[in-house]
Amino acid sequence: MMYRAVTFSLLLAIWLVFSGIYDAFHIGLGILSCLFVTWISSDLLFDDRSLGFRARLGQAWRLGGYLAWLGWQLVLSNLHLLKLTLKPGAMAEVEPRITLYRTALKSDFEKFLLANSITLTPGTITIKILGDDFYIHSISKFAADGLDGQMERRIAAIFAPAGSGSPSPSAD
Amino acid sequence: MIVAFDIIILIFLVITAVISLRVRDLLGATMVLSIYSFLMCLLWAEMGAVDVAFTEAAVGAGVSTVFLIATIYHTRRHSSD
Amino acid sequence: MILDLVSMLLIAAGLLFFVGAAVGLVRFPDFYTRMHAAGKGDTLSSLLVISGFALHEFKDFEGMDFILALKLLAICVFIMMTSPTSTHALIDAGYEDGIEPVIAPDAENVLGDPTSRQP
Amino acid sequence: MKWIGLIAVVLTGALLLSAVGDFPDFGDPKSPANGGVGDFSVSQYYITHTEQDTKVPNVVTAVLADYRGYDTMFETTVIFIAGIGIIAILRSHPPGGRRGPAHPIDATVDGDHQRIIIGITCRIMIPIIQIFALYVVAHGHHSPGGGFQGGVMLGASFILIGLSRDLQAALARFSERRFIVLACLGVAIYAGFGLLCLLLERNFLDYGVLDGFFHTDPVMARSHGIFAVEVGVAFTVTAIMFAIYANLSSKGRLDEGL
Repeated sequence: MMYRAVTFSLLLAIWLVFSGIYDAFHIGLGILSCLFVTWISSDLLFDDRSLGFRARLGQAWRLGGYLAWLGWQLVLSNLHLLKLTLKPGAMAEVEPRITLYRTALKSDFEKFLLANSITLTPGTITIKILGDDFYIHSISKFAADGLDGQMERRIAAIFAPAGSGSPSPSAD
Repeated sequence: MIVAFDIIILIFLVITAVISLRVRDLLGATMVLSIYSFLMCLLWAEMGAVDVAFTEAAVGAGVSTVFLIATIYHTRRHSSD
Repeated sequence: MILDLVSMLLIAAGLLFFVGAAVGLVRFPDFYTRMHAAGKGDTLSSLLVISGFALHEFKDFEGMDFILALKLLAICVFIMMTSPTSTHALIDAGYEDGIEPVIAPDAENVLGDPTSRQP
Repeated sequence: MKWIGLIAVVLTGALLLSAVGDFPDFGDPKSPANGGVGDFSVSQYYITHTEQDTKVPNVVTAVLADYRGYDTMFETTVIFIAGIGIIAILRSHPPGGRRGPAHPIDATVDGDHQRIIIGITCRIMIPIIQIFALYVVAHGHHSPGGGFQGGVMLGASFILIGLSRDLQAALARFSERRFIVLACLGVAIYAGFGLLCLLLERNFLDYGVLDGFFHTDPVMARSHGIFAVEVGVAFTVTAIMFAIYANLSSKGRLDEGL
């Protein structure tokens, strides 16, 4: 029930941002639409529902910080790519390879975040995930060396429960 | 309304139309057709017909591509001519 | 005035990254490396151009300007989410289709031959 | 045979190209569409009178659903008939048993990446796509959009469920019974509002007479009438888009999809 309410309010916030017309008629339509979408697909937005609201809020806050860091990594990624493409002679640095990266992250959402972050950061794209193994295509040796555990530690820190020390496997 | 922009889009429209007719691989032809739809959407948006452009983006470039791929998936992928 | 300048700078930087992506798409040796150019060049340059637009519209600090900026921010978030996914989907589809990757001489392909399918 | 086709294409193309020369210039104020024949012009009337006639800022929506409402009603009907035709041609039951079980993605062959990366992205995007589609339907008065575009996007969100998981997951939300009922309901809403006007002794689809029904003045009643009709269009288009996908992707068996 709590998750339904959270879904509803998130959708209503999106509606209010999109709408821009704040009279009773349109906001009423918005509430109706949000109720409809909550009814038809509320199970899609959040998968795991064991966590409380307060823990979720903390996760969302840390996720925002992580996204800011990721944005900076994205800039670095593109600078690296720009150097490879436009600098004369830099084509020799293009040494594509496929590497294996083993993760300790457990839940699907953490793996999803890690895979997409790898795809966004310098010169690496996730090709496949088989269990805990990520198969990653890197464009150069520099890019492949960038895959140390730093990103994984940051993601694990997002979903670590505040009280206990052990990383939570059930976060989503 | 920028004439140079119009002309570029129209040239690409003709190119994509011819390619989508000539390609033997029907999946490739579908993708080129979706590019054609998207260019059409750009042209309409640029001429000021935003409603029509919106429809073209949703129907032409989005859903009809899915329908064509679903059809090709259950039939042959290569055309005979 | 300053906002205009910053927005112009952002859009110019975005276009520069677009150029990098386009050149990389032509110059890189195989399908997989080209996906690097296409997938990443697109993301950051779209983000930069869109944030440039947002700043450009953000002239006289009215309520509607905030709404417009929020809408553009929403587009940025959607691009951040969907772009890596589509890059991954394309590169995985290419691998499943059996496209041979170019591998540097000092490295080995841990995933194995794409035509044999099973690593 | 190919040569006959080529001759036909070249002849038609030459005719069309020769007709292009007779077109008025782009934006010509004296062309029949803009200046009208004599001193009466339809487009001038639409541009100057839409706001006071219907209180709808978007002229395109007013023309589509009010001034030319008859045309749009049959467009909706054409979509409805197309969908029903596809269902009638393709729909079949598998021999022995109504419906096979859903096939889960084989993780040992394909890996977990489809479930994790594509599945989670689609899961997060689908409610947002749905709310955006409903926004497009509801704001057809003020911004580009309306029943057709919003309906297509709402249908596409269900198609996305069918693509990212399997068809059964989509059918669990939007079953066959539901989409056929919804498609009929959409056309019925459109035609029903037209008939309601007819019952109140005015012309078909003349929404101004519905002021008592909506509890507003006749001008706002036209605005609300346009909205109601757009909702009907959205229902039909949503249902038909998903119906076409479901039947095409499973050869009409509605079992596993692509």
